[in-house]
Parts: sequence; C-alpha cells; structure tokens
Amino acid sequence: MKFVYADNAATTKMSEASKQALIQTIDNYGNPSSLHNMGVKAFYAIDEARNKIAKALGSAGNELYFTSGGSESDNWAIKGFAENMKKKGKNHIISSAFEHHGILHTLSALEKQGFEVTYLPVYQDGYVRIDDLKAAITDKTGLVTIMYANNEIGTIQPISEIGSVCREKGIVFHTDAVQAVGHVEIDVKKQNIDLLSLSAHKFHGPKGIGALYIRKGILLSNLLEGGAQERGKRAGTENTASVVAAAVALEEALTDLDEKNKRVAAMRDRLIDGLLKIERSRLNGSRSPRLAGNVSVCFEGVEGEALLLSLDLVGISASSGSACTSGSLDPSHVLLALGLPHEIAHGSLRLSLSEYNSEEDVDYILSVIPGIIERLRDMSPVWEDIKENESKETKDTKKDN
Amino acid sequence: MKFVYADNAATTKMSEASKQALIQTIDNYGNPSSLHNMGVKAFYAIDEARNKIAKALGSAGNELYFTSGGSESDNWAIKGFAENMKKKGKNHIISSAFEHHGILHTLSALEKQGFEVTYLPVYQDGYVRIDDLKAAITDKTGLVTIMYANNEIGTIQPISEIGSVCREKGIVFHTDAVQAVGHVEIDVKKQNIDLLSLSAHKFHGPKGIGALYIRKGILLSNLLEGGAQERGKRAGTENTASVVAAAVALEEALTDLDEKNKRVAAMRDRLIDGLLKIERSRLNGSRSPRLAGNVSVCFEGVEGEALLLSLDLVGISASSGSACTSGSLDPSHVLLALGLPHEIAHGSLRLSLSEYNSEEDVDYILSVIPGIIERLRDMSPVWEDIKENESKETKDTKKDN
Amino acid sequence: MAYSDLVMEHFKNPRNVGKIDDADGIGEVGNAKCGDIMKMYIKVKDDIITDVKFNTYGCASAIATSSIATEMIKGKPLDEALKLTNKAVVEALDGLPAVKVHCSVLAEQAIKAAIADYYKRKGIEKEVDTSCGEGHCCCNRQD
Amino acid sequence: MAYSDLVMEHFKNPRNVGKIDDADGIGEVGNAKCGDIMKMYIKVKDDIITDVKFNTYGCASAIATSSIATEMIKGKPLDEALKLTNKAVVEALDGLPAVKVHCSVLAEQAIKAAIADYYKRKGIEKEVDTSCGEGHCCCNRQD
Ligand SMILES: Cc1ncc(COP(=O)(O)O)c(C=O)c1O
Ligand SMILES: Cc1ncc(COP(=O)(O)O)c(C=O)c1O
Repeated sequence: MKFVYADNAATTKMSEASKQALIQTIDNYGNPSSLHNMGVKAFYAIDEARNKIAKALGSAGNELYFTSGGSESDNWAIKGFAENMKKKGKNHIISSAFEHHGILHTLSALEKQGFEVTYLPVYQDGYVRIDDLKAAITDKTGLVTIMYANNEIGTIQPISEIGSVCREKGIVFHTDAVQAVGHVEIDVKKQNIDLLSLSAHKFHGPKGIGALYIRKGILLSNLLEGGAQERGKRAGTENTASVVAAAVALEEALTDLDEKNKRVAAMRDRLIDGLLKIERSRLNGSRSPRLAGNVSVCFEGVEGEALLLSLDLVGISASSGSACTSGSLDPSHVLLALGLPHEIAHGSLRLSLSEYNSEEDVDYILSVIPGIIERLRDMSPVWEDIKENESKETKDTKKDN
Repeated sequence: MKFVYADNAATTKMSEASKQALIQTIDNYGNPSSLHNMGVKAFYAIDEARNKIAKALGSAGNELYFTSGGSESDNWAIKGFAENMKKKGKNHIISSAFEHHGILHTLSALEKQGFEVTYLPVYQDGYVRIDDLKAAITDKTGLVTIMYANNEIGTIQPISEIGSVCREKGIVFHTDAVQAVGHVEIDVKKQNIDLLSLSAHKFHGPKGIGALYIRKGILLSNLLEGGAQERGKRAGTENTASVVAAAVALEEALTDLDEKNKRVAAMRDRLIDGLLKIERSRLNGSRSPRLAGNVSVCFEGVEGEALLLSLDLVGISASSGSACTSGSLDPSHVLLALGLPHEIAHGSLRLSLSEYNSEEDVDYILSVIPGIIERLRDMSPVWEDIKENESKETKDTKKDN
Repeated sequence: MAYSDLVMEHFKNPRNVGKIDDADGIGEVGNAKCGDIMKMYIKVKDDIITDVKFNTYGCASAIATSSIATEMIKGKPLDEALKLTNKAVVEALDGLPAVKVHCSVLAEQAIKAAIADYYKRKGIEKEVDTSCGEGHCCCNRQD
Repeated sequence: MAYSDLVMEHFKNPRNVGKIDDADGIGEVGNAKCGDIMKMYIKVKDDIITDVKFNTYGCASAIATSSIATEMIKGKPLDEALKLTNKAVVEALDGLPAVKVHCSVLAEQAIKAAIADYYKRKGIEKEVDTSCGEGHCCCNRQD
C-alpha cells in the first residue's frame, strides 16, 4: 500500500542530516557544564548550534535559550514576562482567539491570578486585524502574544505590523512561531519581535527540543530554576545531541526555502482545488498568506475523525481539528474562532505537506478522498437531511417559479 | 593516551541498547496524539515505556509523567504542590541543606512568595536525621523534599524512614532521586514516597528526558500548560524516542543491579583507600551508605579545578565541587553543609564510576593522582604555609618535651 | 488514545449499515453539534427484532458501536434488546477510550428510541427509559 | 565555560614557577577562603625586574594569569610593571571566562604588592595602589 505522510503540522520526520548529527553527537556525551575536555566539547557544540539558530532568526546567540519544546517556550515567555509586568503595574495581555493551547491555557492560568486578557477575533479569513489590536491596547497592556502562523489553518499573521505597533507603544511582543520557523523567513530584529517560541520537530528536527528567543534587555523570571545552564535562565543538563540536531535541521530547512516553498505551495494548491470540487466542501481560512504546506477543509455531513481514520486505512496520515483526543465534544477552537458552526467544524480535515511530499502523494490523496467521503456520507443521517432539504428547496424553487 | 570517564554523576554515556532504541524509534516519528496509525504506534511505544519505568519504581503507569529531565521534575513537584498547599492553608516546607540547585533555587523562589522552608542539617557524615525531621514538623508543614542520594558525596538518605514519618503525619514527601534511580532499589509504595524525580541521563539513557512520579491522589498544578499530553498534566509533543530509550536504559541498569553494584563499590573502595593514603586528604561524607560509584575527597593545599583539569590532561574526566562554572567564588554548598571550612572545600575532587569502568581505570587514576597533587602543592603558597606550621608544631612539641 | 482492533474492524466493515424503508420503528439520537448522530431502523415480528439497520454520522467509535449494537440485538426479543447496556457494548468492542464511552451510550439510546417508536406506532403503552443516564449531554437530537 | 588554548598552555606549562629565596620584594594576594592565593617574588636591579617567580594556589586561570603576568613584567622597569592592568593580562591570554576575570585582577595586584614590598624594604616612599579596583572582594589575604 502506498504511504503518504500528510500530518507535518503535527510533527515531521527527522531529516537524514539531522538524525545523523544527533547520533554522532550522542557519543560526545560529556555534560556541557563539566570542565573536562568532553564537557568543553559539548559546550562548544551547543554554542555553535545556538549561534546558527540565532543567526537564522536574525538574532544574536546570547538571545537564544534552549527549552524542551514549543510548549515550554510559550509557558516561559508568558508566565516569565507576567512576573515582570506585575512589578511594573501592568496586568493586561492581548492575544488572539485561535492561539495554540500552549498559549491559551497559560493565559487562563494568568487570568485566574488576576490578569486581564483580550482575545482578538480572527474573522472568517483567519487573521487578526491591526485596528483591533490598536483598539485593544490600554495603558495597562504589557504584552501582546500572537502566533506567527496558525497550526490548524496555516494562516500567517501580520507579524511585522504587530511588531511595529508594539514597539511604538512600548509593549513587549511575543510570537508563537512554532509553525513558522523553518517554513518562512523570519528576522526578529526587522520584525520587532521581542520573544519568539520555536520547536525543532516541526522542521524535521528532533522532538523534545525548542528554544525561546529573548531580546536583549527583556527580563523574564525563570520557569525552571536550578543549575546555571543557559546562563542561569533555564536549568537542566543540556540535551547536546538534540540541540545540535535542531541546528542542522533548521539550517537545512532554510536552504533554498523559496524554491521549496514554491514546490510545496503548488502541491497544496492542487490539493485545495481538487478537494473543493467535492460537493459542500470549503477551505478554512483565506488561501493566502498561508503556510506552503497547509490544507484545511471542511466537508459537510462527515465527521472528521471518521474521515481521517478512513484515510489512515488507505495509508494517508492526516489530522482533523475535531479535538478527538482532548476529551471534549467540541470541535476545534480554531475553527469555531473562524465562525464555523459546530456541525460543520466537526467535518474538518487537515492535510499538511512538507518538502518530503511528492506530486504523486497529491494524486493519491485526490484519488481516494472522494470515495471515502461518499461512503461516509452514504451512512450519515446528517447528509440525508442535507439532501432532503436540498430537494425540498429545489421543489420550493420550482413551486416559486 | 588512556581515557577514563569518571564523571558519571554529571552524566553518563548512553548504553548501546538505549542508543539503538532511540535511533530506531526516531523512524517511528508520528505524533503520539495523532489518531492515525503512526501516531497510535508512537502512543503505544510511550505507554509501554511508561509502564516499564513505573514498574521499576513499584508504581503504576498512570502515576508516571514524562518531563524534560530532573530539573523540570523538581520544579514541577515543588511549585505544583506549593499551589495545592496554599489552598490548604499550609506554608511550611522541610528540605535539607545539601539538595541540588533544582530544589534549592525553587525553594528560594517560594520563600520570596511567603513560604517558609526549614533546611535540615546533614552533619559531617552527610545524612539528615529523623529526629531533626520530626522536630521540624509543624501543623503548617505540607511538604518534605529530601534527596534520595546526594550528587556530590553520594550519601544515601534514610528515605524509608522519612517516608514513614511523613505518611504518619499526613505530609506529602517528594524525593529528588535523580542520582538514585537506576543505581539503588526503589519501591515508592513500600517507601511511602509520594513524588519522585528522575532523569534518564544519569543511568545511561538519553539527556533531556526525565519523569515525575505522582502518587495517585496527589494534586499538583501544572508547570507546563497546553496540549492534553501526559493526561493533561504536562504539555508538549512527546519525545517518543527518548522516552523509549529511557525505559530501555532503566531496565538494563536494574538488571543484575546487586552484582554490578558490588563490582563498582569494590572499585570505589579501592579508589578511596588509595586516595586517602595521600597526605592531608579526607573523604567527604560517610563511607556508607553511599552510592556504589561515588568517591568524593578533599586534598588540602590544592584547588579543585586545577586538580580536575590536570586529570583531564592525562585523560581522566572528573569533577570538583568547587562550583567553578557557577560564577560564585564559594565552594560547593554541599561541602559547606558538611561543615568543611572554605579553604578545604575548595580542594575537592569527585570521581564517579559506573559499571562501564574497569579495575584498570582505578589503577590508572591511582597511578597519576599523587604526582599531580604533588606538582600542584609544590606551587601552592597554601601548602607551603601548612608545611611551615607543621614543622613549627613539631619544633614546639620538641620544646615541650 | 487508541482503538481496539475490534473497534477498527467494525469501523472498517460496519455490519447492518443502511436504512429500512418500511421500518417498524426508527430511533434517532445525538446531535450534529456534538459530532454524533445515530439513526436506528428496526423490523419487528412477534416481539422479535427480525432486522435492524443503522446510519451514523460520527467518529470511528460511533460507527463501531452502532455496528456492534445492531449485531447484538438482531434476532433478539424486544425485552432483551431493551436490556442492552452501553457497558455491554463497550465490552463487546474490547473497550473504548474514556473520551469515547459516550458513543456507547448513544448506541444504547438509539436502540431504545427505535423500540419506543415501535411501541408508539403500535399504540403499545410501555415505558422505555430514553433518558441519558450517565450525564452525557448530547443524546438528544437538537440540531 | 571554556578556556582558551593559551590559558591551557600556561596552565600546563606555567612559566616562572617557584620561589626566590633572596627576593627583593614579595607580594601575596587573595585568600584561601575564596580559592585563590598568588605569591609573587621579584629581584630588582636598577629599577628593573631582573627575575620574577610565583607560587599560586587556585584554579587553572589563576595559575595561567600568574604565569603570563610574570612573563609580561620580567626584564621590565618597575614603573612599567606597575602599569600592567588585568585587562592586558586577559588579552594576553586570549580572554578569560567572565567568572574568571577576578584571577587577572589578582595577578595585577600580586605584582603591585611585590613592588610595594620592594619599595618598603628599600625605604622608598612611593604610593602603590594595591586596592582592589574592580569590586573583587578576595584580593586581600585574610586566612
Ligand atoms: C540530585 C540531582 N537533582 C537534579 C538534577 C538535575 O537533573 P537534569 O540535569 O536532568 O535536569 C541532577 C543532575 O543534574 C542531580 O544530580
Ligand atoms: C502553534 C504551536 N505552538 C506550540 C506548539 C507546541 O510545541 P511542542 O509540542 O513542541 O511543545 C505547537 C505544536 O504542537 C504548535 O503548533
């Protein structure tokens, strides 16, 4: 059976170069805090990786701190800066309605502590509006946190504009760039980003390693107290191998990025066009600007999990926004934030491509999806109702004529 | 040149089996939260690893939560339970004077928030006393956190006794067992341990992966908010490969543990005996109970870093408690807690062996250390003073006679 | 979260899918807002369920519980079918992930609703408990 | 933290280690509590440092800074030696980790203390600033 991995927004396959770097670095097992030669070697390996990643973001090595992934970076950025805000008498944070749970749940925790949070709407097209941002700012606002690109629908937010507004107003700007790093060009200095979260497993690096960019001069309290690692800001014996592998993966991801993105976007567009030919389907969020690999569609009368498991049975790994694992009966908060009704949001499918996908993958996906949807709709009482209403309407229209 | 790695308390070389498990699992790259086959495979791999590790600790799989390492586990246990204490009107925590910084710095952060912390003394032998513990308990005490074995001097604390006292008094007991797991037999149920931190890189597993055992019924607030991973208690895409490799490493470490420990302890004892033959040397902490691999000695008139770098030049990786990297001029807080004067504590050397070391390693270490110490003492004004005082005393004694 | 092999088997090859045009009773439960709707059709002869079919909109476990539930009541007397519990359905499938147990409740309710409908059509006065016992909010269709 | 190759070279093969039994000046700074003591011996002829030796108890960078500092003043006039700054020592070693910069201060102070001792023995009235300029607390021996 053909196998197509189209769940790259969930996680990616490690690149061969990154994997080899990991394996090799494992043998250089010294603790980077140890003073002997093995430790010093590890120390330098981390230093080099840090500088590489920092450079790729337009920042300096001493502004980059390694973490265990995107969630930790998000938690640290927000909780850490919130402590700072308290001291300055600020208590208002601006975010968006469709952030990742790493942000949203952290913000809820802060709300319980008395912080106030404004969640900007993202409208049907999936973008925050600069005017909404400006209108939300008060003299109590200390932090704006808006994701770079949405993980479910791939829409890329107006980060540079948000950065300008925040810098002008003296508000610190964090962006959860977990879906963006390695996929779009980022320059934290030019874009006036103060804090940025990234996670290596989203760009063909290892899982369990991420980083937080902290612009020089921004003070965060520590989330993980302890040893003097990461210049005293993040305790824990450094994961040298993963750090090195992350840097290799990022370097590789950014090589010929435009070219790769063009190729991936062409596949994405062919997928979108093909899927939208299916009756009662719709694209979630605007077509552009959108991550080169993101396809997010809803099919009426079909439930997302059943759809993705059907795809899995024919070798296609995909995802649905229907939050099946979360224990909630609600569909994804992202799709609801776009204003989709529950019953439509339940029918969502996310296909996320990477440069490892091929045109044949697209052909294959397009060849099997219509049949799967037909099968599921055939047994769906919801679809039956839709069809009945349709024919009633046709009759009504006929009557009206 | 011969190479001897004797810094296993800092970190260990990955076992071949653990490394192979890591490499193989990397190819099973699905996100464990994904519903498709690749995700499910990863989910089961984690489940199996979780059960293996839990079983090795005498706990159930649903009581074990993966983290990024010992520091995160320590921070989570203490900060997470502190939130719970607040709700119950408790504000007193008991710890020891020579905990790891992952504990001590977390406790300082809580002290700033109004918590009160009692640091039990550890005396010259390096153990907390049960009577001290009992005397420290008040009706405000909610948590006791005492490390299982000390990372610098290897003394193993009376964990079962501490567990009994705490259980009797209804106080939650956390132990930082980062140095103990994989090296001594642990049974959290029998020992009445409620919370336990571990880190895989201390038992030939990968770096950047650890766990927190949370006894069923103990409520901790989350440290990392976000996705529903780890049953909603610890967000972040799971590091499947490292989790699997950690379980493999632990299983291996515990196989024939007694036998291995006997062999390692014999090497340790030979090292201690050999080093104590050097003039003006002393063992830090009592000889027993002590981790099978730990040798911690002080040499008067010699500074620890110079000693360990000299050892490094002849191929021996060791460590000193002199906190060289921490930016502090003070020697290790552990050695000071034993009551050692600063000038002696500065001359400390830690050699930490594992089952990967050989008798030849011991021979080699013992063959080179005396010469190195002699060379350093020869250029040491402190040693000069010591010798001058000695000869004065001898003269004085002669006069007295 | 992961499904048992049996759940996947019933999802792949659901038994008794379809409609019965001349059904003696039809039950429909769940609502699209929550992502699950089950519609159960029964033919009854001499108080025996001679045929049963279902249509389901929902996740894999909703389809699998519908499928196995129809198998469990086909050829059974109504009284026995009314005794089918969601627990029995879960067990028959070798378990369900905790977050999916509500699907088994839906299956139980769909059967009860179909039988209640049958009694109603026949004018038989019989209490059928179609309330949603275990605190699940999504058992009643309310589009 | 990692040392430059030059620091390691001076640590491995320190220059001018030892004592001068008939020294014209001896300076000792640092204290064992802080982990570093430097003792500097000088021979002086016609205001020129003709020989210099040191003994140091301390970390690798303490030994390396002592070593290079002795090299930097050997054969130099006293006035010039007094102008040797800790910065110059750090630069000569291709840098020191931030937490080790205090060692270079010690080296500077040890030289000054030795020269001050020389002046004192000779009865020469000359101010030598042996205070610890940059906020380091461990420059004065106080066992
Ligand atoms: C006793 C003890 N606790 C905690 C830690 C921290 O573990 P990690 O470095 O995995 O965060 C260590 C080792 O570094 C340790 O020895
Ligand atoms: C936008 C976004 N933020 C944060 C995260 C969390 O990253 P991680 O799983 O590495 O903790 C993810 C992915 O899971 C994400 O897509």
